[in-house]
Amino acid sequence: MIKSVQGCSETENQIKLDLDDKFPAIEMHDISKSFGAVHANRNINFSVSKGEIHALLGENGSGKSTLMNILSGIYFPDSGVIMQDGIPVYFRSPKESIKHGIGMVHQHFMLVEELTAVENCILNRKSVLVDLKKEAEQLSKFAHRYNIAIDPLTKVRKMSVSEKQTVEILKVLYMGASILVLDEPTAVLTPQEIDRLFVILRKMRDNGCSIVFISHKMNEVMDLCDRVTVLRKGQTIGTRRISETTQHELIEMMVGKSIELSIDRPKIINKENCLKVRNLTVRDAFGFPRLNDITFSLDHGEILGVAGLAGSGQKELCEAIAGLQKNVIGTIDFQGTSIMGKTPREIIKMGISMSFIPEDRLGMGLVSTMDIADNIMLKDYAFHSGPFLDRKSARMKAKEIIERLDISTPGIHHVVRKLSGGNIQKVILGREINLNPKLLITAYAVRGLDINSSYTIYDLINEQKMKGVAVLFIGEDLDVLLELCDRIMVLNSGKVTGIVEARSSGKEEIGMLMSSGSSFELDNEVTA
Amino acid sequence: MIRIAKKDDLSGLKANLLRVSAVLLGMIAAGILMLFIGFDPVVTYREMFKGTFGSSYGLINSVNIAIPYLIIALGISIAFSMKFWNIGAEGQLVMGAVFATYVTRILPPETNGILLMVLMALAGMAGGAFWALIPGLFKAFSNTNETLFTLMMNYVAIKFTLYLRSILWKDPAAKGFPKIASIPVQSRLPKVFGIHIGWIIALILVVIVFVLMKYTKKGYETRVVGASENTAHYAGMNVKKVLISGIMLSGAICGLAGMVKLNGMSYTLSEAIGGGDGFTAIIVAWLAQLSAPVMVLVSFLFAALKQGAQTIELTMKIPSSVTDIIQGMILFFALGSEFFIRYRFVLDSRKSHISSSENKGSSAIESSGKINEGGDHQ
Amino acid sequence: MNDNLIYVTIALFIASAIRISLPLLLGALGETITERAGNLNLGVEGMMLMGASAGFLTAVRTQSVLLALLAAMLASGFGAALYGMLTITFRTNQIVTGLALTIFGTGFANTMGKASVLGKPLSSHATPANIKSFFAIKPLSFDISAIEGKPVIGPVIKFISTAFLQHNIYVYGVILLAVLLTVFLYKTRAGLNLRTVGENPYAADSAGINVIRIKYTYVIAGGMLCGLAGVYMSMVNIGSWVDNITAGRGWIVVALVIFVRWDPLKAILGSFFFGALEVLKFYLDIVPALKSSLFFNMYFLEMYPYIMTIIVLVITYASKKGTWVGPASLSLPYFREER
Amino acid sequence: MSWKKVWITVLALVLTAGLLASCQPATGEPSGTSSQEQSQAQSQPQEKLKVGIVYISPKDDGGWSQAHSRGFEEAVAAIGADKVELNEIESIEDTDPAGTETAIRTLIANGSEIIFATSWGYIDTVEMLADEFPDVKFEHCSGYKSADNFDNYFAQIEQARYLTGIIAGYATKTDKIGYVGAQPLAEVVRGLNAFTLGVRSVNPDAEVHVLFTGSWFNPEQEKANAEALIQKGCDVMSQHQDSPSALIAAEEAGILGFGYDNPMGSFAPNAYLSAPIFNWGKYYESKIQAMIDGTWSVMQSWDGLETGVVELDTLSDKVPQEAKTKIDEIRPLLEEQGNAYFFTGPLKDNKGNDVLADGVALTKDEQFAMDWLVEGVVGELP
Repeated sequence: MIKSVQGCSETENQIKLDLDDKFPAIEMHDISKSFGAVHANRNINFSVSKGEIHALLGENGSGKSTLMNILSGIYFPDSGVIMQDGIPVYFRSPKESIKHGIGMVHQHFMLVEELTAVENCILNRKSVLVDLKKEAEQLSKFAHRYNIAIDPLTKVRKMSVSEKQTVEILKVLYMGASILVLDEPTAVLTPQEIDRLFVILRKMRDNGCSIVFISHKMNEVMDLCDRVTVLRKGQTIGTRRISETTQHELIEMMVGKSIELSIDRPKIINKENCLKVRNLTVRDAFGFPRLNDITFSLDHGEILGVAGLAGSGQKELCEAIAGLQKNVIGTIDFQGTSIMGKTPREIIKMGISMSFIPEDRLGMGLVSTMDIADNIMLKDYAFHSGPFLDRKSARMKAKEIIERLDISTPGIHHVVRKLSGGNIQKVILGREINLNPKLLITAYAVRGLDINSSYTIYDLINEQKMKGVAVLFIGEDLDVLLELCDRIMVLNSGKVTGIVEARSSGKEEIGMLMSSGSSFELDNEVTA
Repeated sequence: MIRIAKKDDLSGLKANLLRVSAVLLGMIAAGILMLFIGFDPVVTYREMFKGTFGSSYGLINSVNIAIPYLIIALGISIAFSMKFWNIGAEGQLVMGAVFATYVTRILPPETNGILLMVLMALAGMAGGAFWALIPGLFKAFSNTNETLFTLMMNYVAIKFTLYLRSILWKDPAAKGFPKIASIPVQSRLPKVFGIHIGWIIALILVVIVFVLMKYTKKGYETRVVGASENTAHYAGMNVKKVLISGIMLSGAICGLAGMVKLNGMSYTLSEAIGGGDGFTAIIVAWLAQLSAPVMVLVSFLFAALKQGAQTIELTMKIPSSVTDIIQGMILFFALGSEFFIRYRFVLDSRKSHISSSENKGSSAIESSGKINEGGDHQ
Repeated sequence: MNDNLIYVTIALFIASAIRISLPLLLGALGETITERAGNLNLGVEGMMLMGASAGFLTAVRTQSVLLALLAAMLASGFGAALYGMLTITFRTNQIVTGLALTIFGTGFANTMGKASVLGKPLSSHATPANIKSFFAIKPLSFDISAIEGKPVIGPVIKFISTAFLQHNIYVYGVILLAVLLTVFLYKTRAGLNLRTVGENPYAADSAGINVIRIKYTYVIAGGMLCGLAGVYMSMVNIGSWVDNITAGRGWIVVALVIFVRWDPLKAILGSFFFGALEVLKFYLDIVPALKSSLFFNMYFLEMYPYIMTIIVLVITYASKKGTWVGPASLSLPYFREER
Repeated sequence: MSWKKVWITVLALVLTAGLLASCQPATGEPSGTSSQEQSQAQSQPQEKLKVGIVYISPKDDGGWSQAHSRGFEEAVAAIGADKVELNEIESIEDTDPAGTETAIRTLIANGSEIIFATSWGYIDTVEMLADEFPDVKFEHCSGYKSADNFDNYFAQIEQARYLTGIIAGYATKTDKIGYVGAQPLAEVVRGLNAFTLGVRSVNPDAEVHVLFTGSWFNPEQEKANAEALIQKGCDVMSQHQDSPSALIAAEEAGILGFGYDNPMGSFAPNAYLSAPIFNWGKYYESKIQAMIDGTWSVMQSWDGLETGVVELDTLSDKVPQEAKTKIDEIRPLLEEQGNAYFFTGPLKDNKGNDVLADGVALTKDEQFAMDWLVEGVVGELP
């Protein structure tokens, strides 16, 4: 079974594509993997042919990365079989995976910053000595075949993000990969850089490589790929040929079929302005704009939904309002006063409450090693007088929240880490609501929750709305957004592509706004 | 082939039993090593036990040794709970003693004893806090590696004290012997039950640190910062401020240990005043999982080992270095046991592989045979 | 004081700094490769002691240089292997494990030092004569009496000869080792792999490098070099066995590795510099102004290695973002599935 | 397998092992002298006098502590191992009062009735504990304090040093003699001055170059100091340290050297001349016997060559003949006059000041407070 896998570049004869998958390069059958209580993959089936670009489409957290980490030998599946050329193979380490010609370009680059590009590319070679100059020449020559131009003797640390990615791709190719997995490669690139990347990828396909292209950007998938497999919540939804599917169908597969929700949507007449955001721009550590000149306003008693594919700037928006972002330009007025430059604590004290459920549900907003009661007081512990913690009221609040949100836990002193995901989220949201905020920002509040729990949370949010609280609701599920919110703001790559009235809009319209490459104004009111 | 996999954490009781078993296993392993060297481990352990618990002197001595361990471990635990790896306790202790000595040098020798003690304690805490603040500031503002920084600070403090003893503060009355004049007699810590009141100070500190970490805002912030800086930011904490004040507090307690050693046992400052307690205490704090009450137990255990070491040196002519071997072995096992609380070894999961794929069509079943044949290729 | 004496004194000063710094250099080389693999081993003192005692005992018993060096490497390698097993496989905290190794190593060495060899306690033996004479061979020493008297060239040759050519083969061997390690680190595949593991074990792993094996290899090899440093102290620099013979040298080694920023080539100069600070006090006679200065008293001189290390540390971290601050994965455990 | 099973198994194993081990008779270990002593101690449980001893360095350090240890062994041999038991704790830094106190308390806890503290720096701790334990007798070596149950003792090692000075004076060719000193305090200064006077009595041109290590026992520093002195041109090496390192340095450099405390010929067969040595056996025997007899008293003993507590080691064949002759001539005078033979005026210090008028001898107190270097010493007190 040991066979030398040739780098795709060396394949002389281009293999004619067969989209019916008669020549699968890799098949993954019934792959399951869980991390503690989180089921990242549940019986996933997936296969990729020789000489195709196969998109793996799905929202963040749908299990794409986990699946590909299994393929590249980083994770070991709990169950399932991987077959190469019809023979089951085992990857206990990336080393074995590479030997089988599988190379992965990770979202967080697997590059050694302190080394030069060429050093990064020759890590798995066998020779005793390293002649960098010679190696660099060879690498340049190799890169030339894919029209890649890099300076092999530059340290990776000094490169731009796109250059780093190029090195990462080159590294994997140079190591002899014929099956290439790219984990959201375009997330960090500018449109021009994306175009250049696509040229390279197509060239690779033409040379006979198989490429798995992980993304959640519809237009890219339509543009580049031959086939697409959609994942949702750790399960395979289906595989389509690009030529035989539509963007519509794919979006539906990604976000789920429409379901009858019937969420109450009371309308509040008394419209007093709560939040005004003008020309807000947020840049990341590399100077890349994550939020680009966005403007909107939010009234008391209103729910403003924020729609958009993951990573479109939702997190930055939340953090900018909560005072957690650096490099913020623009103005944010809360009830008429600017909150720019205020400390997070001052902002909390003013009545702005923010909760953000990250993918792992534990990274932010909770201290996983502490119990529920201790987590409940995270935001307001400082507002009681005296040096001591007010555990008594925290305990009471905890009990109240557990009861109200129906959190299943042995007690208020249960360590948060040991709760299930849904219950963890309820703790966070319960805490935020308990602060009696005037502005409630909640992101992905129902991420991973079952229907019943989700409804509890919708009811809670509506309850807040009725009390006159302004709610900024960042969600994934378009149906929910359409039924719950008063208005919906659509973000796309850090820009507002539209703000629509939820009552008079449809999924298609929002879906288009979410995935379109360029932003366009709608006739609907765009509040400034 | 063996893999390592995470498992659900053991319950508190099971985890503690595992830890206790690890200590016992460490003793057995050290015993086997002793057999090789040519000492009877059973007799050795028995004599060590007798040396510590066999007489009130032995007990008193053990408590004397345990006092600085406990106080320093308490101080370290505060820094460690913020993931600030303060291994500079030895230096902070020495600087505490230096500052405390300085008080006796500027005040008239007949100053009231209690006043002296209070001032010396305050000075000691200031000294320790100052010595911890230096790496603390650099950690907070330029993220300088505190492990290496605090380690170096130890030796700066020790060499500086050596200089004080040999030249600047050399006592002219000591007939040329380079020593610093002893602290005034009235500033010696009084004794209760035959042990200087350092033990009371230590126990009060246990309560204070326990309450501080568990029931005050300060301690809460410290723990949150240690668990996740992101979350701390999110909750509106000033992470730098929390970090720096926590580090200073940690140093202050270590500095107080210096004052207690000075006023309780040494009565004169020398560079040997730390005597390595600052390093032992790191291990004490770590093994106690940073829990203040558990530290009482662990520090006494370590003190008992040390006291036992001197006893076997006397009665059995066994070099006291043998206890270092025992201590090291126990540490190795205790440290290793934490792994088994969080992880488990898994034999290659081929079996589960096959069984789970049995009901998924014939191809998987057919392939299972091949897996066994070809699974080992590398 | 006449000029002639001054330059001879300076030459002698250099020579003795080189001699005393040798164990520092050896230890630093060992700790460098250990830390380059991402493992901060604070057990250097313990490992040096283990090597010092086991090696000296073997030297006395077998009268063989080779066996003594081998024994030293085995003993300290054993200590390093224990540390490696705990930190690499069991993922214990590297700092605490290193301290534990220091305790264990000290106990191991001092207990072994109580052993009775050839009817006498180990401490009443001096290094056997044949081993001593082996280390007395000065391979680069040559007779300069013919040119010594000549103007200009004579004193220069004398200076070079006195300062640099009067050392034993081991000294040159270790300096050569430092050079070779530099070549190894920067010019060979294995060195590249080592640096990769220390910087980013995940990247190394994904490139097919066996991270665990590399970590074990260099932790143990590093420990062995520390053992060689220890046995050099007992067998050559001191020439007898006493408890705690390394007297804190292990901690200076830890400082030195940071001071030279994990570079074997710089370690040659760095260790010489630290050694020079240590012997400087004997040579201050020629500059009376310094001798009476507060900052050149022996206690301050002993303090400087640590202060300078701190300064290097501070400058490195304070300089602009992207400056290399040592192996990026230093003191972090590695677990493939835990990210 | 569940964890419950694992730990129950482990625990059971541990308990069984512990039980089995504790049933086993304690005398089972045949290896090593230590366990033989152990079993001997157990087979004869009758009352023995327990003598507690604290050493600054390992008792087999080849120097100071070994000299004491040798003395105690001789005393035990003379009195009988059935009457005396030695309780020894070694490697207690005398700059660490807390460690010293713990050690001495352990000795007392273990039943020691008399404590010998064999280093200068223990002085304050011993004074304090003597006050706290009036029933325990304390003997402190090389200090000056005393009380009802607290004696100090030392020996006039300077006399032997003076004789080694004579040897050095004859043996040197460069007229530069090295001297590695420990702490710059009276005990060391006294020895250095006596040595220098010995040198200058036969070789008025010779200089004694001194370097202090600042500690009693630091082999590496000692050797480094010696090497520095050798590089300065010294061709004879003397020392006041607790280890043979300076002598080893002399051996390696191919020059001559002296030991101290103990016969040290084995460390340097080619360099060794002789050594001023202590024979504490007689003194320890008398004091321990006095304890058994109940006649212990404070004596502040300070004897010299005449009692043999201080001795010059057998002269090696490297010692020049004229030195041997001279020593035979001087020795009776030393035995008769003690330190006064050389510590009598006129004496100048090495800065050219007159410190002692003609014919005046230094008193014991003056000798115990000596803080000046005699003419001929190159170096200064830090």
